Amino acid sequence: MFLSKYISEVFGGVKSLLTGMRRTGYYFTHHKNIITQQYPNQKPVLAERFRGEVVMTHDENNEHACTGCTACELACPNGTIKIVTKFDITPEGKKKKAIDTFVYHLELCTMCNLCVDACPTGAITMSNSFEHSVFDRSELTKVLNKPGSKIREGVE
Amino acid sequence: MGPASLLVLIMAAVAFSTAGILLSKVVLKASKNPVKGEPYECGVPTIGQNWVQFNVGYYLFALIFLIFDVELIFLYPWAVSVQRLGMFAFTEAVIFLFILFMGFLYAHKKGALKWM
Amino acid sequence: MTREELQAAITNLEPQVTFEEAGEFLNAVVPSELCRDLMQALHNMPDLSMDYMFCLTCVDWKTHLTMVYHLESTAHGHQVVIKSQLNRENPEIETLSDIWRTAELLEREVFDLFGVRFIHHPDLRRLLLTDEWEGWPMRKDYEDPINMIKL
Amino acid sequence: MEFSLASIADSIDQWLNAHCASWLALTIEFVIVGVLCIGLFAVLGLVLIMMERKVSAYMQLRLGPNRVGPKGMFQTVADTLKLLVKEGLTPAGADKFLFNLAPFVVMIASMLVLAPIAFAKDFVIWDVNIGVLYVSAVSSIGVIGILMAGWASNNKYSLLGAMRSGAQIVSYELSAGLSILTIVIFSQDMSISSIINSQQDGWWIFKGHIPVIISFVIFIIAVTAETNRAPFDLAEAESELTAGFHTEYSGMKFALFFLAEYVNIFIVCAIGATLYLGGWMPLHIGNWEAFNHIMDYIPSSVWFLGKTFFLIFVIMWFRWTFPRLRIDQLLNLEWKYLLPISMFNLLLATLVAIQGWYF
Amino acid sequence: MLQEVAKTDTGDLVINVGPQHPSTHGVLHLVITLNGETIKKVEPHLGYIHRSIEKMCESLSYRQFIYSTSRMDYLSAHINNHGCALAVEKGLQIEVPQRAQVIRVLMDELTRLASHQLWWGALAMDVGAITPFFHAFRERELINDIMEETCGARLTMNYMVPGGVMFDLHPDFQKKVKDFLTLFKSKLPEYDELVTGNIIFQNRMKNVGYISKEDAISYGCSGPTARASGVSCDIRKKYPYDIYAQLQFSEAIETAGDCWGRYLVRMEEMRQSISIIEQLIDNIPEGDFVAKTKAVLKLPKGEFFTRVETARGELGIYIVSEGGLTPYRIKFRSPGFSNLSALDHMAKGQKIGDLVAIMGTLDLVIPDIDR
Repeated sequence: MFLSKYISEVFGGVKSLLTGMRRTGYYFTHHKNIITQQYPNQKPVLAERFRGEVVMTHDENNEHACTGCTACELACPNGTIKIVTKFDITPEGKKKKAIDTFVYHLELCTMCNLCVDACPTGAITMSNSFEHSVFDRSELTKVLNKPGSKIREGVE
Repeated sequence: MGPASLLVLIMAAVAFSTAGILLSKVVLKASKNPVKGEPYECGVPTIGQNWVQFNVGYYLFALIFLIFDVELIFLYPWAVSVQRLGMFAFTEAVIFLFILFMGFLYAHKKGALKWM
Repeated sequence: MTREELQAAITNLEPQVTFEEAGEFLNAVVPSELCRDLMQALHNMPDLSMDYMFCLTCVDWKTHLTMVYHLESTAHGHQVVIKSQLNRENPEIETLSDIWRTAELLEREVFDLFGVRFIHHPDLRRLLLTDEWEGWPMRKDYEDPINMIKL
Repeated sequence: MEFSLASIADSIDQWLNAHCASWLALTIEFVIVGVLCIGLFAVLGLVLIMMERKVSAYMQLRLGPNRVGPKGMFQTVADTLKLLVKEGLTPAGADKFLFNLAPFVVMIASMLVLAPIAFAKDFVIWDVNIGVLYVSAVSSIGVIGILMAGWASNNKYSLLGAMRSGAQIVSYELSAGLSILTIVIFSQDMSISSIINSQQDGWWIFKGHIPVIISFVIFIIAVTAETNRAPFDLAEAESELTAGFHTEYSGMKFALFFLAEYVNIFIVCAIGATLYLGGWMPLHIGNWEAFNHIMDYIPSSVWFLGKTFFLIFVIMWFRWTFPRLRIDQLLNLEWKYLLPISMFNLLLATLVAIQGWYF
Repeated sequence: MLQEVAKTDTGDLVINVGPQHPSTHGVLHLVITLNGETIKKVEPHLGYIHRSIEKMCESLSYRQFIYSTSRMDYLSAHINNHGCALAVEKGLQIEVPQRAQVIRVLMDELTRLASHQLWWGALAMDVGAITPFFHAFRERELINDIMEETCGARLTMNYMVPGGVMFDLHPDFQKKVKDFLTLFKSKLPEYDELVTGNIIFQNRMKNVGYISKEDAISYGCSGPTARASGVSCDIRKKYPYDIYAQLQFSEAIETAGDCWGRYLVRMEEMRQSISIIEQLIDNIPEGDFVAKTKAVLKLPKGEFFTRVETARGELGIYIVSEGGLTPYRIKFRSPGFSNLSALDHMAKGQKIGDLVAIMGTLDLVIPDIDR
């Protein structure tokens, strides 16, 4: 009684170990299952929606759609965005608010997408770039509007 | 080669180890820092004594091992000549191993083989 | 047990309890010195058997602190919220860590962040912050010019 | 003349004796042996660590090292260089003498076991006539080094690791010894060369059938435990004791422990191959003359290394498949299962041997 | 006799396990008192990654604070966000569109699967088998890819917003999820072969870290930890939110109360999650993915308590609102915190090796505990 239990215990144990070894042995001999991606040589395929950093889209005329309404600045939970506005004089002689600089602190950003969601004109989007490492963190503070750019006609 | 080879092997081991350690001493420029001397304990200072009086349970294993290992040594000459001696040696071994096994069972019952 | 029955049962246990109408749970406010006795009864009464404390916290109301205990009975499925007001200068309340074991760490957390002293707590020390930390960070008037960044 | 290590050794010996005084020839031979052993150590370290990495990588759906050199072959060399330029720290409160002595003890222990191993036909450093007894005696010296290292480090993890490995190694010594005895019963001799010669017409694992297979399994389990390999790596269980007995070791001293571990694996697998798989003996099947003849053409050293590396692979396979045992389960396994079974198996083997029920 | 000698001779060893330790999965710091190898006391020292999320949330608006909860229990980020969104919706009485509810539940269950996969690999690694960790990640990466495609991030998605979800599902979502499920169902038997059936693993789990039903309740355990002791505490069943009430799934309950029980509960939960996803994946209703909400959310004065079932247990979100733009006080009742409080009780009298097994089966996520 005791002996048969003992023997079945030993055999059951050995069998369970062999099952595991068969599984690892299978992967040892089947190299096509290898999932390693060799990163710098093999760039990952990122999804279209992947949130890497906030960018402002500029068209070919170096125009963007940012009105400087600061909706994104208000929506941002971390104070990542700072908008400096100025007043442009329209041809009619009226003063019109516009952005001077759109400062974006990438080092504070958590890629939560709330600013993009809040933007009424679709001026900012999330880009796919994810390789953000730099040697000096001050390089992570970016100005998103390109020099000399101005607001696209008709965007209010 | 005779027993002298053991000396050669010991010397080779010592030479290899010393060479490695010395070489690293030569290559390396070490800086002095009291923090380097702290024992590693997951990054926080050690609490209490490191060298405590240890549970006696640990030493029981050494004792039991000693007993069994000496018995094992007795079996070696027996094993060499068992085929020549035939059934007599077998009966002898049965008795010997039976006594050994009894001792083993005794130790087991007394809980000497339980880890503390 | 329905809300009314619960209310009646609690009033029966402790007549000094007042009830707040709002909220999804039954909110009972009890004076802090009676809190422990009521809790003990809530835990031990077979038809109440509030054996599961799923939340213990504190709210700083600037004028006073309020301990908030969320209790539930795993057997009967009813929940109740017990509140107890403490003064801000010297907040003290009896510990519940021997009634609900989970309260031990939660009370340490509340002590750490609000400075509420739990009487007879077995090991009342800072939990999340370092031992030499000064002040009670979760209070509304807490100021830390170095670590708190105003956006 | 076909390739054979023994003939090379012989011709060197003859050439030296012809050209030098006999004492000088002997000294030179000693130096050559020493250098060869050191070389073997270094090469084994590099090869086995590389092998371990590749085996683990393939089992874990990874590629393993593949940047340094062709297919990452020089990764271990790079790591050795890294260890070389790392500082060997000694903790402030440590017992400095024992702390520095421990790696030497471990190295000497594993070096000494090389002596009776037959690497090829007639190619052995010292064919001592009590070979297997010598092996089991000397191989347990290593535990003293581990205990020393753990105790001297003045670190709690090290101490616990050392105590664990002490209990573990001495326990598994017993069943390893008993399984070696099984082969001694069959071959009626303790010297390694005569054990190999007794397997001329077939390896013991085939000739001795049931009792030898049981003892082979027990032997593999016991030596895995004795070399502190997973699933018995309790002395350095990294998820419990961070690094066990060598927590405080760094730089070259750590490298020596590391190297000794791998050399020990090689040694125990070499012993296993010698006892059960015929050492350098080629595979012969009954009277298939043609087949046996082809097998004879493969040099004996290749046979030996092939068998040894097969066993090493099996032990690595264990490591990358199984979870670690708990210390009390580990001792339970030894005292409740392996030891009684191997005692019983010894009697079975005796019976089989006396009655001549083996081939 | 020998044992008595062993017992009287005590040399207690106090060891720090963590904050830099391979098996604490982060920066948990435990001070354990040992006699030989037997644990006499485990004392957690917390706060190494305490960021005071509760205090931070007091200065964030109701739209903004949701993102920060992803950083608590990062392995069930979706479910945390879901709970917060539910709390805000409860306060504002927003009716969430059916489609959004289904998407949320799908995402929750995928998150649960991913979390349990990581747990499985990490547990196996804790008890010394390293290979399963990589096998678990093979499948987990596929879930992450699905998440990335729809939500735009792999770990801290911030996909839930008050009233629904941030984007609509990616067009490939259904196909990818189905492919994943087919694959995962073929890989689950491998998990069993490699770990569940393994005798060493079973011995490491069985009769280790026992906690009785009463103690589990008293210690406030929730999730798989409590369910392994026989406490029926699945919030998805008890207080169903979104469309859980309409779904067919069973609550995984074991009565063993030890590590093995917790292991089985989580394995069963994976199967249940698969079945939930299968029920929903072909029946995603058309419609809006987010309800129309005001640009600025203001919760009415009052207290709101929401409970959701994360991968680790019950997450409670207690919001006290004064009617302003930001919550007056937020308390997160995190499952890991309560589960951790039972660690000392479970580990007492066990070996060091058991401690890591217990921590593995509790599935502690340290940011969840420290917050």
